[in-house]
Amino acid sequence: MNFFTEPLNLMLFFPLVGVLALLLIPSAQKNALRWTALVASLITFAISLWAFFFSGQYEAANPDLQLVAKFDWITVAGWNIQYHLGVDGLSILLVLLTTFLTPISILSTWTAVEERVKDFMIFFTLLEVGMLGVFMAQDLFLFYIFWEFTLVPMYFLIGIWGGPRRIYAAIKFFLYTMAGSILMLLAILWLGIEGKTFSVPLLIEQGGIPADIQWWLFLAFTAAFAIKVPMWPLHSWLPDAHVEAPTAGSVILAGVLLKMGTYGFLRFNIPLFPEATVKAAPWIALFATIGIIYGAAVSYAQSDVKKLVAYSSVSHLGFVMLGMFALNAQGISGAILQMINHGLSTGALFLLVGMIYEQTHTREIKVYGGLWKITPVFGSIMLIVALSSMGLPGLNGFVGEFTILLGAWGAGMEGGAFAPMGGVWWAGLSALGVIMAAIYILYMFQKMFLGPQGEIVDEVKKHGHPLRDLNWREIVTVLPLLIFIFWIGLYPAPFFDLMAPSVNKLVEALAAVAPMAMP
Amino acid sequence: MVPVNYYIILSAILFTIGALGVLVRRNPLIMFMSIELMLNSANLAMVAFSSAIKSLSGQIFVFFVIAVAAAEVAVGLALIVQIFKSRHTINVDEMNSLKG
Amino acid sequence: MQLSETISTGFLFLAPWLVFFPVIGLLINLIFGGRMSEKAIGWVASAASGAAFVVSVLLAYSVSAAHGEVLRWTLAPWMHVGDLAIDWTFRADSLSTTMMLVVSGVGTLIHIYAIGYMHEDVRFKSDLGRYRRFFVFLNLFIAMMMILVSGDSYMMLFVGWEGVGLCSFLLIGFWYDMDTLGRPSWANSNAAKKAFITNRIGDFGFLLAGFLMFWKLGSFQFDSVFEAAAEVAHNEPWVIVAITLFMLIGVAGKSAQIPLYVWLPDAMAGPTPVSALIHAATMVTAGVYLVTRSSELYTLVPQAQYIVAMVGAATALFAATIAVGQYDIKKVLAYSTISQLGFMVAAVGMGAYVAGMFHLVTHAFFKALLFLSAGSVILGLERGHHHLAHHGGHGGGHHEEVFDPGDMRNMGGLRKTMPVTFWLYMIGTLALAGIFPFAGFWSKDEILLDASLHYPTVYILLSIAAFFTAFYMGRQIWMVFFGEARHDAAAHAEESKPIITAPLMVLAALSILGGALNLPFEGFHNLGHWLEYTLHEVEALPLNLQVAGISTALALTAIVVSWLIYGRKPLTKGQPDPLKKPLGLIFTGMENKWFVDEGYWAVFVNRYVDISRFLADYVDWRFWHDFVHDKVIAGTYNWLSTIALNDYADQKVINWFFDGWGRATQWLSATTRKVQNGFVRSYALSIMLGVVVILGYLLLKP
Amino acid sequence: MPQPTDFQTILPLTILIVWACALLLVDLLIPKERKWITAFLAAAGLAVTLSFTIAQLGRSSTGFSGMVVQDGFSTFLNALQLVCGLFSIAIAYGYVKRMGLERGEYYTLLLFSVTGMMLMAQAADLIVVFLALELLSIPLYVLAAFNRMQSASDEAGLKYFLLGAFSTGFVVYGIALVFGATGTTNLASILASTPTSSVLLTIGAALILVGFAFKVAAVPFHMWTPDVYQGAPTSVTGFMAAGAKIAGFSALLRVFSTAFPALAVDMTDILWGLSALTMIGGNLLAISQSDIKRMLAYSSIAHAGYILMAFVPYGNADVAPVAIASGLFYLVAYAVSNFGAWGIVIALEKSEGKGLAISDYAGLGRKYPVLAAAMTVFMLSLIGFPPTLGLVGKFYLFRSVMAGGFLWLAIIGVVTSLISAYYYLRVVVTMYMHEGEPSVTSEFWLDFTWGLSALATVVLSFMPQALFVMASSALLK
Repeated sequence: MNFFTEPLNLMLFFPLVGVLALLLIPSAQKNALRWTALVASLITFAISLWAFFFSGQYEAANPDLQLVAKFDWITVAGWNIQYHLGVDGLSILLVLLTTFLTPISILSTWTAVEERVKDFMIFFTLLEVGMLGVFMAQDLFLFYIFWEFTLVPMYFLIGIWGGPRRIYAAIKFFLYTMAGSILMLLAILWLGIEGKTFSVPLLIEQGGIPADIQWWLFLAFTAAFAIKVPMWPLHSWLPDAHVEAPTAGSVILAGVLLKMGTYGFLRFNIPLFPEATVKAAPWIALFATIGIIYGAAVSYAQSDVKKLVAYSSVSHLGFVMLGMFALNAQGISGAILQMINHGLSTGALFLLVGMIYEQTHTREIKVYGGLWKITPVFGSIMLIVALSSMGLPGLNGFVGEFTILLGAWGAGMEGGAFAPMGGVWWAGLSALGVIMAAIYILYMFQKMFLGPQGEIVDEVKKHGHPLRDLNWREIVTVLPLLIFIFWIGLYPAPFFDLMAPSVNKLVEALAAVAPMAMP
Repeated sequence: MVPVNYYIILSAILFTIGALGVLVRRNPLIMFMSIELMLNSANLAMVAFSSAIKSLSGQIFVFFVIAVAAAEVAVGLALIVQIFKSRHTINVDEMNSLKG
Repeated sequence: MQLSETISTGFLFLAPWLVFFPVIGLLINLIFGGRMSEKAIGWVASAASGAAFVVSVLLAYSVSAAHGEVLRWTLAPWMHVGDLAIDWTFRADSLSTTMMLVVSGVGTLIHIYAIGYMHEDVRFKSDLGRYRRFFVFLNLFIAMMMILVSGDSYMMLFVGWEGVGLCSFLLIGFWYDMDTLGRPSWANSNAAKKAFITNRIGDFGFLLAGFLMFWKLGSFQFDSVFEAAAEVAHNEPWVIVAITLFMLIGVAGKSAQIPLYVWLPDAMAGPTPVSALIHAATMVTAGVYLVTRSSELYTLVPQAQYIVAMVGAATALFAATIAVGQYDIKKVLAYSTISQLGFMVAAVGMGAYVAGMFHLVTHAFFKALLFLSAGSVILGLERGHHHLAHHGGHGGGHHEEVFDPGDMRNMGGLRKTMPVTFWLYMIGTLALAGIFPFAGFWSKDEILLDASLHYPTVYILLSIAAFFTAFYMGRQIWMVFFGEARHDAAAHAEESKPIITAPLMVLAALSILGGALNLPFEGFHNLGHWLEYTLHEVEALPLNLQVAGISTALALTAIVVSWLIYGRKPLTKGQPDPLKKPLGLIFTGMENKWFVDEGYWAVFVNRYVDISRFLADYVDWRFWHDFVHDKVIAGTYNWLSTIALNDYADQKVINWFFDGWGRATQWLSATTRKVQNGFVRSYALSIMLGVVVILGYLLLKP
Repeated sequence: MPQPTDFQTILPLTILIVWACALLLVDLLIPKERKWITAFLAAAGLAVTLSFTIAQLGRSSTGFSGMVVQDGFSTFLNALQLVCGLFSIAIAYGYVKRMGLERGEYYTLLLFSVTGMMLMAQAADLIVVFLALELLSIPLYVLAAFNRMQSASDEAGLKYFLLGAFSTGFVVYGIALVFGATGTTNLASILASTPTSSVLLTIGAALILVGFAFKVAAVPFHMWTPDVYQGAPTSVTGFMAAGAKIAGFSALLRVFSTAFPALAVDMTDILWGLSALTMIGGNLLAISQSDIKRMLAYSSIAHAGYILMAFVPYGNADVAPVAIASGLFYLVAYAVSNFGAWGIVIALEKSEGKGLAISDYAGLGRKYPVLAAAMTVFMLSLIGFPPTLGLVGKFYLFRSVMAGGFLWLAIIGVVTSLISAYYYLRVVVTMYMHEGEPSVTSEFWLDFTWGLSALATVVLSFMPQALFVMASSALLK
């Protein structure tokens, strides 16, 4: 089969067409550059929709990898590296999230990025390739390439278009993430040497890694993924990266890049090292729970709104980790859904914060106040997004968090994954995060949108740019996110249906290897 | 017949002297002479071994070394002369303009 | 038979419209409201709520036509993951339709009232956008409340449960940029936040109950849960106890019971119709509804029931004492609400579900009446104040005193200026105080009767609470309507318009006649029979003259005492409360809500703030971010590179070696000069050292 | 007597050396202002030699009584050396003119040095190894000091010369000891012989190792590198950094795998230590450099450490072929990125040693986006980051090291890679995230070199298969 007629290849490499087009456009034509990037990402989104829903090639009921694009790549000297892409229920939503969030992020840069638009768009489009590759790659080597590659454009996005401490943040982001991935590299090499292949499905099929070695490999992979997630206490890069990153960067960082970590656990750690997974589950739960509570508590004490949202990510992703390592259908499904939810809600939060920042150039919460009156549309959208983030039933956040906590509670019962240590306490304590989320989110909303008018209102008026409400472009930017926030909240069935076969397969496989895992 | 070991010990001592000479002298000429001493100690060992095991290749090697050392001298002296011309000193301790 | 069944199922399809109508109403207002007139906005919202009421009536009819059979209508699946299956299923049975009727009925009346009430808001505070926002929220509330009462599973109930919490937040914080007196402040939004967060604490309990329920009872659907519960209660009774007690946390949050009641008084920051609808008549009774709905679980575990009853009774008494010491007309009613909710919770805790529900319904009538009347009073005072500002001597209004139209110390003598409101308020008061034959008498009596039979402690607590109830209501009547005006505004107060008083009259009628729903006489247990469809075991008690007599006597005594204190010699301007002196510290306690808020603040809130600041500033930032990462990790890194920069490792160390070694080997040197650093030579030394180390390793290697 | 087949074995070599000698004479006829002709002639010599070298692909022979061999290994490395030579001429072409160094000897010396490097890969006798070592080194001493106007260049030349000769002394003495122990200098015979004294043999081998370690700049024999790299004309540095290093490794490989596999027990430890020390030292010392040439010098030290990793399992018959192939692969990856990076250094360098501070790169990303992008690619490749050849190379390298059971070495390798990211990124940071007004010299051949290198670095990372096959088939038989 032809390389470029594979749907996944088409999807993965189409942004590169955009890059080529961008290279040909002179830097001065900013709008042309923006439109090109936007159109390229929209076409990529369209391709992803086509490939999964309209091409007839993807069967939602099939738990295995689909749309597989597999070519020999490096086959000398016992290498057996393949170019191997595939999507299944574990990754389909994340692929869609990526293609969905990219155009939105590009749209958000329309007026925010005026400097070096060409470079920005090129890096952004390249970033999309990297992210898609991470979610599609089924060969460890290929995965590693994409995994590391995503760092590069992101590094530039933070470092060039970021805030005052952008260089510090960019380097910290780069080194921190790389520190984790080098350990994963060693583990990948070990698997490649011992398994004689880098193909993930083959390695899973082969199995038979001794339990003690599984443990080390598990830890090595965990190092990479836990930093990316980031799991407490490895989150220190996140606030820096988020605060300094430009809006679009924050959106993609929170929306997709962090998910690469959680996805990594799901795709590699759990199926490749089932015994180690079962052994580690309560420990992961411990860290996840601490992360949930710690993130929420720290979030509350922030004076910088972006930092607040950044720490809230620590908390939210703690939920994802907790659910995933509950190792039951509810937990894992909830975790996947929560990845999407976090992408939508936190992505939207960063978008909105960016929109106001564009006008006020400050992220200090205390200078705001009473904005709802001045910018009612903005306030209302922010409210919905905030509520989604704190898990109000009927909005998307709740569906994810609820299934996660339900799964985690189940895992805490006799015979569950958390039973050896902690039991239902993890779910119980994590549920406190629900209260704490309300505390920091409401604090943020109150201090910015309620109460008496903040000083910033007069401040910006003095400079001749009185605060305005969202314009149409901005509304169009967040509206798709809002639609999904409601859709997932009210009718998540299509989303659960997409992931269910693969999740069930994973859970069954776990149950077969480690009977402990199933309650 | 002097045992081969004696030659080897002598050559080792010469080699050491040569090496230490490089370390303690500051005049590149003398340093270079020390290096020559090192090479020649090797030659001595080579010849000694060669005669001990009755193999000519060792002695051939010595010729190569002598020839190459001569070439080295040519290049080395040229360099030293050039430096002396531009700096009026050849003290290697004063050659520290290159450092990080 | 055939026909009626057809009709009943024919109406069932309307169940989702309970939610859809209000949602449509809010969407219309949200999208087109900007171009609609003020009146139109109000009427659209009221019509939406009214339509929901019509649907409720039709559903109630369907249920009765189906002889109490539970009717379900599944709209769509919601969460289906593994064994978990939750649908958007609406449930119509006698219990839920009762709640629907109350919610949409009272709700519609309050919508209509709000058309008039919020008009005043627009007039005085001139912000038209707010008017629209108000009705959007109000409709949203109705929708959420309908989800709460019509859900067929605990999780759908929970959607409404949290949804109404949200609406409560939005409406308490309706005037988010001011305090209750209209000054720019964070106060109102703080109150809103407090309500939401406190409710969330309760929801936390609800969630835990849910998790346990699912994993032990296998479902969230009411009937499946109840079915599974019996066996589990037999094998592992602690499970049911835990579920019910976790649920109690939720109940305490939503229905403002000890220890989570603290948000409700603050919730009075919202507009008065909100206080009436959400914080008196409907939302706060959700907890009572939940316990009633879970009656089959509670019945299984008497220990839990006892705890619920005690919490309710304690709350009833505790809140009643606080109400005595309040000056704000709405605050008194707020504490009264908490107290009455305590009655209801105590009732359902004792297993007297019908009594609880009965009181819930009548309370909705008379408390809504009271609140709305109080709103009318406040409006009257505001109008009077406004009148003064225009005609009075406050030249230019530079130094305008802050006037609190809700403070009873500013009132007095309103009987004359606001006669309609006065009479309506009287009816409400008598109903609340439990005076025969008002609605409150019958419902409260039923609770007391139940308590007297099984739970003497609860009975005593509730009786004392009932005494206090009558007392503080009497105090309020005397302070507000009798005596002389203690403020010019009260003297110039104006009666409200019919759009405000008309709904009040409907409520007043209901407050008078509401008792007829469930009279304690054979053949008149209408509500009891109606609910029996759902609750199965309903004890229909006859009137017990002894209990009724005692409670009536207590109430009358209380009113008389209040007259002695407040009515006989009316308060004058600036005079402290007459109880202050004789009661001393006790009154200070009551006045200051027994310092519970302060206690909570000191023990929980401030500690949480401290902890999170500590974690954020010290642990996460200074220690983890700055110290560990920037200092230790990055610092070590830079330190190493500084070494390199100064070439310690690359040159100095070697030179240092060289010096020492040079001295030791000076005898080798022909010269006696001090061996100096020489870079080339130090490089050579490095090579030499390398050789020595390698050879040494090879030779000495074991 | 030498047979025609003997010359066939060293045919490319012969052509090149004859060409070089001829060029020395021809150059006298070329007027001073038209020295570019010499450059083209030199390049043509290399190209012709390259074509003959490629023609040798797939063949193998020995010549001069086993003194020299020609096999897949030597062909691979010779081709690589010749390409490096071509690149060196390309980057020097405009540079020497600009710096006033345009003299014919430059190219001739370069050709001689390349000849030495090629001989290094073909040497099958310690005598030839020594000869080759000197043949490549002596022209380099001169080239390093080629800029007579600048004292730094003189100094670099002298330092290189003194230390090079010093280390040669060790090699020669080592050869003597090996000869003493085995009675032969032929690599294959050494393996076959029964040494009279294993201590002598071991020490001899160790001393030879020191000599090569000096050439490849392994810690602690690296200290000349920064000074010489910094002082020498940049075009020479680029050549040295790639060619001399490759030559050192090719001899090391040849000598140790052919002659001393029996010593693997001892040597593995030493190689392990050298490799680890070099990776750590090179990377740590590079961190604080503010001069791009010095930084790249330390980076080349660090890379010597990585390549040395491939030698550690040389005694393990199962792993050695793969390990060595990975080493060769990495040499290619390193050479390509290296030339690109030095090319860009040249593009920014001004006369009198200006334009060499890393801070001079500020604003490059904005003003010269393509150049900056290429530099970024080289930096990423040197870190070992996708999408570059450096990643594939490191992946291969670490894999073979782990397959050899040296997990800790691999860990040191990845950790030092992480450390290295910091200083390579600093260049990127400076280019893209600092404001500045850099000025760049644009010359066709220079741009061609870095452009081609950048392209190769990226494209080959996606299609490394051919290179893999070549590296694997270049194994020593």
